[in-house]
Amino acid sequence: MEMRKRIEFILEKPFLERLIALLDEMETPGYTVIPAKAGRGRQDPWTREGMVTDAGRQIIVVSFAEAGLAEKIAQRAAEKLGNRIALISLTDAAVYLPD
Amino acid sequence: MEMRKRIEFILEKPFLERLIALLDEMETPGYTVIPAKAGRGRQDPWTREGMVTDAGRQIIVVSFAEAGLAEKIAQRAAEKLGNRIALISLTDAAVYLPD
Amino acid sequence: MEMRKRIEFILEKPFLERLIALLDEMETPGYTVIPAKAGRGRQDPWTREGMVTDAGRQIIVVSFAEAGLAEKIAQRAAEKLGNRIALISLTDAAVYLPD
Amino acid sequence: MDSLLHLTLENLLSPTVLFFVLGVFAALTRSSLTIPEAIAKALSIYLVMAIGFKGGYQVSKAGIDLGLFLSLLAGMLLSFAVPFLAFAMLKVTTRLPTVDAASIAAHYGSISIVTFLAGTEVLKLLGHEAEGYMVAVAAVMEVPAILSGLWIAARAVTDKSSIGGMDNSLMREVLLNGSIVLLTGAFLIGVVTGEKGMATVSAFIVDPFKGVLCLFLLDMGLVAGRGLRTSWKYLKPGLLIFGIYMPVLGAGLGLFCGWALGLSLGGTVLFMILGASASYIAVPAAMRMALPDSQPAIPLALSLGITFPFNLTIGIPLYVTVASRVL
Amino acid sequence: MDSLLHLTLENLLSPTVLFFVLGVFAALTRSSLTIPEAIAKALSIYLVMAIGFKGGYQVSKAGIDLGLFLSLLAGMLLSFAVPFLAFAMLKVTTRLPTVDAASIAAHYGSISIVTFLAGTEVLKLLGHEAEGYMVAVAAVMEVPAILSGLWIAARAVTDKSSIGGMDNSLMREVLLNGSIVLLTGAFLIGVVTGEKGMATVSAFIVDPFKGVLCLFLLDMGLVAGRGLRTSWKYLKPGLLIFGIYMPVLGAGLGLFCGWALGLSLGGTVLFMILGASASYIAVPAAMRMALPDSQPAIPLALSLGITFPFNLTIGIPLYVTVASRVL
Amino acid sequence: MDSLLHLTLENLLSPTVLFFVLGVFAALTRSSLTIPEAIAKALSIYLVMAIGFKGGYQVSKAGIDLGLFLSLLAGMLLSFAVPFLAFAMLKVTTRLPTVDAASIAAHYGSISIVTFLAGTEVLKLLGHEAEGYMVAVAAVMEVPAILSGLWIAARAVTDKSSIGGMDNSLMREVLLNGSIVLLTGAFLIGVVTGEKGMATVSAFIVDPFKGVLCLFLLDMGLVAGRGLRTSWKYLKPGLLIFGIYMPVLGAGLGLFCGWALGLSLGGTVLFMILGASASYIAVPAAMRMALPDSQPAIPLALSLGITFPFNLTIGIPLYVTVASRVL
Ligand SMILES: Nc1ncnc2c1ncn2[C@@H]1O[C@H](COP(=O)(O)O)[C@@H](O)[C@H]1O
Ligand SMILES: Nc1ncnc2c1ncn2[C@@H]1O[C@H](COP(=O)(O)O)[C@@H](O)[C@H]1O
Ligand SMILES: Nc1ncnc2c1ncn2[C@@H]1O[C@H](COP(=O)(O)O)[C@@H](O)[C@H]1O
Ligand code: NA
Ligand code: NA
Ligand code: NA
Repeated sequence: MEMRKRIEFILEKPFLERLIALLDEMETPGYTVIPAKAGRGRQDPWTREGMVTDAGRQIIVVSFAEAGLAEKIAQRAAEKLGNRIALISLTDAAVYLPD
Repeated sequence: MEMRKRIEFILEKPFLERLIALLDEMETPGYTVIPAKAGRGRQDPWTREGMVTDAGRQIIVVSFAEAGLAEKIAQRAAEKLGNRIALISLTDAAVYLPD
Repeated sequence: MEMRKRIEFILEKPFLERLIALLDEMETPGYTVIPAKAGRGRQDPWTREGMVTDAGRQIIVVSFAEAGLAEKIAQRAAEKLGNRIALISLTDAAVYLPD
Repeated sequence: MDSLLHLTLENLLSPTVLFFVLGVFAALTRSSLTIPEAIAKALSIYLVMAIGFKGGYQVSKAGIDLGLFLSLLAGMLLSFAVPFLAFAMLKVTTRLPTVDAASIAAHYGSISIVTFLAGTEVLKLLGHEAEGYMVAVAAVMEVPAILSGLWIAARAVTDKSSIGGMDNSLMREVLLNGSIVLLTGAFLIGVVTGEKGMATVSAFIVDPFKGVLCLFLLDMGLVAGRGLRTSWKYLKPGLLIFGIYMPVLGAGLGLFCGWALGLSLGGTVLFMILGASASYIAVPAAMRMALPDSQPAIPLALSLGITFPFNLTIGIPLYVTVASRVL
Repeated sequence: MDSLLHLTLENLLSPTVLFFVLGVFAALTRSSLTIPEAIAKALSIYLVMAIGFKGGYQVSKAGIDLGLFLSLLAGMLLSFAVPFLAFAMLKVTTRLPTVDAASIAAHYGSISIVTFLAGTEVLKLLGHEAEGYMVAVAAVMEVPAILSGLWIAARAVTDKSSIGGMDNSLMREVLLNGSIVLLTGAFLIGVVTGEKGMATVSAFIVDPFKGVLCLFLLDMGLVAGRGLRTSWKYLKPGLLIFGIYMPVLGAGLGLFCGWALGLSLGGTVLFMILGASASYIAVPAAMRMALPDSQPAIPLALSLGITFPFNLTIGIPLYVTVASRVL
Repeated sequence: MDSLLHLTLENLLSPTVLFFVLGVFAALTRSSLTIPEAIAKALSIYLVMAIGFKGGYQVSKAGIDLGLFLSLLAGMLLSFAVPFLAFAMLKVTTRLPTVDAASIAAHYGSISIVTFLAGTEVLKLLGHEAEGYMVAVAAVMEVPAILSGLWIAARAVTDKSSIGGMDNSLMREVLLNGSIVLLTGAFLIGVVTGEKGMATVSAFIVDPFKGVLCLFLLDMGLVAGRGLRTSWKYLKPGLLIFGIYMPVLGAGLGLFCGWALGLSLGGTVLFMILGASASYIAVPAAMRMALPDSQPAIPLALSLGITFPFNLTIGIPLYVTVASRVL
């Protein structure tokens, strides 16, 4: 059991590839992409029902990483994705590492 | 980077609209709806496979808000949705606010 | 409002039934299964797009439980599922228990 | 009696019923066979769209007459009335909490569109086409039942806090429920576009219809079997039997409606099926909101796990046989 | 004028348009009717695959000629040119930020494949089949518009930081966009397999086509209605009118192309529709990446909520009528 | 040789193969073209249901005879035997860990229903219909291969902790696997309902079948291409060649079965295809549970990325040609 940070990105789907490229580049140990169905922020509510285009939808990316790396990732992502595109959060988590 | 609360609702789908109305009414800065596929609580296990009706399924709503507001929201939601309908949790999270 | 642990499993889908059996056996108060769409770890990236087989995909299981039980569950699951199959994490969460 | 047996056997050996049985078998043996949720929803959208359009098309050919309006009225009344009967039976024969009895009653006042579809197919095989507007009758039989159920609950339940009541979102859920809007909309489009419209879409909504129904019934079998597995414990004998005699009672009332309205044999049978079947799609969600203290698993297991298979296998042939005798 | 009225009325009462209207109605009344995302995507994949294959099949029969290449060229030019016109109109008639105007301009230079499909069906009903290669023209009209939009933004926007620019993933998104690859691929497969291939798949891609289109238009109606509800506030009068006159201008340019190339009436009308329609699938995602400071809701509401219904209901009959007069 | 070439070319230019190629192309160029997971599952459910039902229908016409039982037995034996051969080849020609070799062996003992479908279509085009019960043979060829694979692993792997073993959920996964239950169930329904049943559902499961197969092969191409992109590094030359000669060896064993059983040309070719093809749907999940220390990516990349395309493009015509010579 070790302490890690759980980074959670709620970000616009069209930017997913860019975020993943960033995560790969920073040698994040891993990430998992989770779907989102609907939401609201400062802008209008959105929902995926019946939608074909990827624009205007959010997707969630979760990544567990060591505190130092996690903060660097969050920082870089916030800079690179800039305004309006991602909500980035860090939570403390104890991880039972597989093997 | 600022400290926020991550509120997570696991609630019955038919009540989603009511929860969203509550969140809107309390001027929550935002929320995101995440699908759930199966589960179990005190009642029977459920799964979405092949289901058409919305009854008997859960859905997840995540919202990041300031601690004070978050607690008020959780309180109000627990009162309004009452028993058996929602599991509400609060976690500390550091948020990198997009501008 | 009570303090709980939020256990989050990111595990290979084929082992979901085994994990659920374990959770049931240990009398976990409940769990919720959340889909995942894509990811990367030490092994190759995966994605669900167009896939039919369950092999090579991850799924997420979230369970809120008291600290003591939660740690026991995490421990047992880590032992039983062994290497390469699950990423198990524990986070502190305040839960507003329904009734 | 002989023809009933014959008809029942024939029905039991139709692909539709057998695919349902396959689904139940797969669920009970805990096979990994499942149909994705999005597909189940798409199948039900397809079926509702197709049956609505076909009904409208038939009305466009037959013309709109008084029978249509009288049937709509009768359907609404039936849907209002059945919950009272169901509630009374449940209070007398079971020890269910009042709020659960009211919820079940609402389910039985409403209808199952898939049972209706299966009935249509059986009738078509037998050469008894029904009035096209029976589809519209099906569409109006959801809301009154829910209102009855709520009214019963409001009167009979003492702890008023357990009644969520009729707020805006519930009202919308009930009145503008997806399947009602689609059924009614497709019906009207069928009426308006008539022969021409049918020529446009028949290769999509007529030809593959029965095959799609088989696939959907496979899914319904999976869901019903799974429901039975987890909810069997709630189905005490009194409730179980209710799941079988209640559709027969409902069919009886439907028979009366069909007879009184002078409907064709096909139309009467469909009226019986509407009376006999119980909702497991729209009403469960609505009752969950309206009566949050009721246990949603019970009506679902009962209507989908007992009444639906009963109607599908034995009920429909029974109603056809009875109606042929009476009319 | 009389025939235009007649044609418009006929079109308004076709199942395709009526299902679209049903969708809009359901969305505006906040009905719970929805079509799952996976199904919407599957329907669009089906339609793109079918229209691509059919176009290729027609080319395999007619043979490849110079007209094909000239039409491709003309389509690209049109797609390059329209954004400049659109941008100019927007800058003159609205107070939109430059980056939003550039984004909208790119949307209008590109095309809506569903409008194209609806046009094909209307033409088929009227007995005016178009050149099969018009499908290929549709496929080449997405990329140039995006490039134009970016070029306009790069020149006109002063704060360069708001331009995401053309990185690898965006370039791929634009050039190897799923619907372009599928449309082109299916077209080529249609060309290569010809008569034999068509015999293999026609029961899947030809017969049920119109019915599937109805279902997809129901969904588009739902999405458009929902978009209008949430985004109505952005649609200031100047923008709203743009959503109606811009397709007419685009159709005019398309008419010129069709006439100059000596296309058939059907081909000319399709060229007009390509000019008139605006993208709401591929371009929004690309522009979101390229111009992250633009508001994605505005072009979507405009192209799907105003221009698409306009083209579907009034535009197509209008273009047919005008083209018949001119050619 | 000439006819083989001709047949191969014809096959390569069929819509099914070309849509597969389109999928591979789209995946390798990293196009955004994808088919939603729910749709991919629905397509495979449709195909399995259709092929099962059609096989049953053919048996209902031909009658059940000894050939059916002997073929089932032969299929099981083949499925038991192939993993031993495959394992031996892998141990001799590659340096794969034993547990991975055992897992791959199980995949090759099992079958690919999509390859089977593609074979059926080719045979139909050539006018060689096969025995309907070959579908049932396909259904029994999954389980024995998994058992063989486990048995091999249990004997050959020294570190026993890496063998998950056969617990209840795995046993169920293997025996009551969704596609086996559906294939067998639909087969039995086809047998029972015969001509009448076929009349009911043929517009759904027969007419659009090939078109749906094209769409599914497009998806398989996407998945195979993506798998090749990420897993190419595991496919060392020895393994790569295994992916091509192993199907040929399996086909040889299948040829022997078909010949010994006195099957028709079509039946023999299908037996060859069953021997030649490797699973990429049910077996991967089962082996993942049974042998958690094996790397799931390797057998998947091999069976879907190498053997499947080989069979689809060159293998099937080759098997047809060889069988025509031999029988
Ligand atoms: N405070 C929040 N909590 C959870 N999700 C949020 C929050 N703010 C924004 N989001 C999500 O991010 C999307 C875009 O937010 P915005 O850019 O503020 O409109 C919203 O539609 C939500 O899905
Ligand atoms: N302790 C828990 N942890 C995670 N999810 C839970 C928990 N308890 C309940 N749930 C979810 O909430 C649903 C309803 O719970 P219940 O009302 O207790 O039957 C369950 O089916 C789960 O999906
Ligand atoms: N650090 C991590 N954070 C989030 N998800 C992870 C992480 N590591 C692994 N995963 C998920 O678990 C899957 C298997 O990981 P692995 O076994 O390391 O290849 C990955 O594809 C991810 O979906
Ligand atoms: Na009823
Ligand atoms: Na355009
Ligand atoms: Na094999």
